[in-house]
Order: sequence, then C-alpha cells, then structure tokens
Amino acid sequence: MQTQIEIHAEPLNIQQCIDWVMSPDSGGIDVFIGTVRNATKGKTVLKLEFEAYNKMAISEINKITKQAFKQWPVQKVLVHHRTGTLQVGEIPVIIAVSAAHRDAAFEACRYIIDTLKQTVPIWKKEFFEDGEVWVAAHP
Amino acid sequence: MQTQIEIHAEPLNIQQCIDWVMSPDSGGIDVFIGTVRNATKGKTVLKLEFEAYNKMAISEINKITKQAFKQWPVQKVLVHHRTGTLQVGEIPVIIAVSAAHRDAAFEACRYIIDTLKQTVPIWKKEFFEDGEVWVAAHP
Amino acid sequence: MEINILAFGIAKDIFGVSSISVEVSEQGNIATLKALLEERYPKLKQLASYMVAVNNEYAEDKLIITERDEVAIIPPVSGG
Amino acid sequence: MEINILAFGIAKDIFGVSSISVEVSEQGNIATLKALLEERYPKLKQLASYMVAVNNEYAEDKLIITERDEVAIIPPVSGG
Repeated sequence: MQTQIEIHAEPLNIQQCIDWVMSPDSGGIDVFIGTVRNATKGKTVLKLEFEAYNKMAISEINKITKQAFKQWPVQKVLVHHRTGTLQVGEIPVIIAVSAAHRDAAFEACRYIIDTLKQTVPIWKKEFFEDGEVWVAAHP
Repeated sequence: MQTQIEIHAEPLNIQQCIDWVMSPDSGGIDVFIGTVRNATKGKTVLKLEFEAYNKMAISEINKITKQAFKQWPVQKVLVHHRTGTLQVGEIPVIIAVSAAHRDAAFEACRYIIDTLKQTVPIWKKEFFEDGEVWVAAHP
Repeated sequence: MEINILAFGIAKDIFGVSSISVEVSEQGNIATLKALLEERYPKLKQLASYMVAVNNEYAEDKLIITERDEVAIIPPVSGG
Repeated sequence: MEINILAFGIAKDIFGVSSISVEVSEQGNIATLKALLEERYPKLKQLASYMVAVNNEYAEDKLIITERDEVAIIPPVSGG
C-alpha cells in the first residue's frame, strides 16, 4: 500500500510513473493518461493553462487514493498532475494503479480520475482563437 | 480508426506503445500492462513461458479490436503480446486505447483484455519450484 | 477581524488579484463571508457554484472563521 | 486422406510433438477428427476443454475437413 502524489509544472514522465507502480507481486497495471485535445465542442483549442491550489489539491488527492485502497485490493497508486501552460498533445495527468488482479486496477484507476475531476482544486483555462475560458466556471 | 497488433519474443516497450496511440484529437488514453506476478494461489512462480499460434492469434485479436471500434468511439488501439520465457516483473501484454473521452478508452481497454484472455490462442506455462503447469488446461 | 482570502481560477479574475483582505465580524461564519464577497463581487453569483476552503478543507456554511485560518475561494474545479 | 494437425500448449505435450498426421475419411468432419484423436490420445479428454481451428478460425463439430486445410488443436487459452 504505497502512494505517490505530485503536482508540478515539469513535463510528466510516463515511463517513470509506470516503473514506480510496478512490483513483483502485481499482475496488472492500469494507467490513465490525460492528453490535451486539439478541440472542445468543435472549437479549436490552442493551449491550456492549469492552476492548482497545491497544498489542498495534494490533500484532496490523498483522500481519494486512501479511499481507493479501502475499496479495492490495489498495491501501488500514483497520481501526477501538471500545472502551467500545456500545448496540444501534452499530458496534464497520469494515474497509475498496480494490483494482483486487473479488476481492482481498472476500477480504482477509473474511480481516481473520476473523483479527481470532481473534488480536487485544480482549474483549467482553454485558449481559443477568439478568447479564453475557465472550464466549468459558468452554468 | 487505427490498429497496431504485434506478437513477438522481444521485450515490450511501454513508451513506444503509448506514443503510438497518442494523437492531437484524443483527450484520454487507457493502458493495461500485464506483469508476471511472483506467486499464483500462494505458490512461488519462478518464470512463465508464453506460446502463441501466431497467425490465428493476430486474427483473433483483430476481431476483438474491430468489435471495440464498433462498440466505442475510440481512436487508436494497440495490442502487443510477448512470447517466450518471461521472468517475474516482465511484461507479457500491453493494451493501449486512445479516445476523445475517457469513458470509451477505459471500457474498450477493459473489453479487449477480458476478451483476449478468453479467445486468443496464446498459452502460458507456470514454472514452480516443484514442477510446471499449463494454466487453465485442466478443470 | 481581518481575513485574508486566496483566490484561484476564475475567482482570481473576478477579484483581479490572487488574494484579498475582508473585514469579517467576530464569530462570522462561511455564510457571512460569502454574503460579504457576493456584495462586493456580484460576478461570484454568476458562477455555476463555488466553495470556500478553510485550512485546505471544504467548509460548510456554518463554520466559524478565525484570523489564523487559511481561507480560499474554490470555483468549479476542472482538473484532469 | 492425410490431415496434418498443429498442436500448441498442453496439446503439444500430449502429442509429444508440435504436429502430427492422422488419416481421416473423405467427408470427415471435426467431430470425426476429435473422436480419432481422443482414441489415440486419451489425455485430450482430461482437458477442461479444447477446440479445433481450421484455417485460423475456431471450427464447429460439423465442419468438413479437406486436405488443404490448416488444422490446429487449441487447448484452453491462457494469454494476457
């Protein structure tokens, strides 16, 4: 039962994340990698900016990973989130979960990204050709 | 809608697999990585051997990925399976799926590994201290 | 008492700065604070929703604020 | 007619080789072949199950085999 949580402005390293969750007693790893898409609702996206309330975000992610360990027999859980300006194709988030059996890895990984998007104080601004908008801010 | 299927005896390369499925119009990638576990049902595993009926295995995996494209709006699907002798911690299988939205990526990835384990002609022999056994061969 | 308030995301745009100071009565709670802020920054009311965090935890309306607390405005999150 | 049969996994261990030849009557189908093989290799009947593939496709019992077909014994799979 080990957790690694990081929020920083450096590019995320997929291989390092996966290496960290691997272990001889795990049989399966599920990894979710978010990537910056070139369009949203049909509008071209130029870039994204992510801002985090770091201390609280770490604390909220920690709650989520603790809950994942309670709900599923998982072995190692990693959540890395990037902040700052990201271009199309870059990676804002990596979640990796190892477990003896794949069910737990898939379900915990899915739970973590779904809950992260609901509760963790990180904000995304989308930049279009004709302006910019904080995602989800307005009804 | 692109697919890459490979079965070979060389070590699988996680980073290459993920790079291949990434694309500017995808927003999420789900990756499943199988790893050789050090024990099965409480018995220490020394190593595994994988054998494949290559041509038919490729054809069966192709059926699975086609079905995934039918069922979910996914963009790129990759399945790499290794054969030969694998030590504990090594990687027999990588499945990577990119999609505009994460639901499709998670569900298709899960479907592909679950179905691969049921229908694709690949066999695994487990080596223990006191003998060896073809997995699932006997009731 | 003087309460320092951190702002993130669109809240920072609405305040125009990343932190502001507001005068809250002793025994003032989160509801008091929200009413004060919405009066001064009516655009807060146009948000889909917003929360207040105290010492890195989401706070309920009835929580009493003290001068030593770290208070932050949390507009709708959109990480991931 | 002479049918060449590929064997994988535990079927290879049961046959002792990775491919065998069996004499099947003209118009013989998969069921005929299975009966022949189970008589010669009774251990096949102890498997959890096994399938026959013809030209890289799982074949039903009633499929007629021809000399040009690629036939393989598929014991329970365990990839992944």
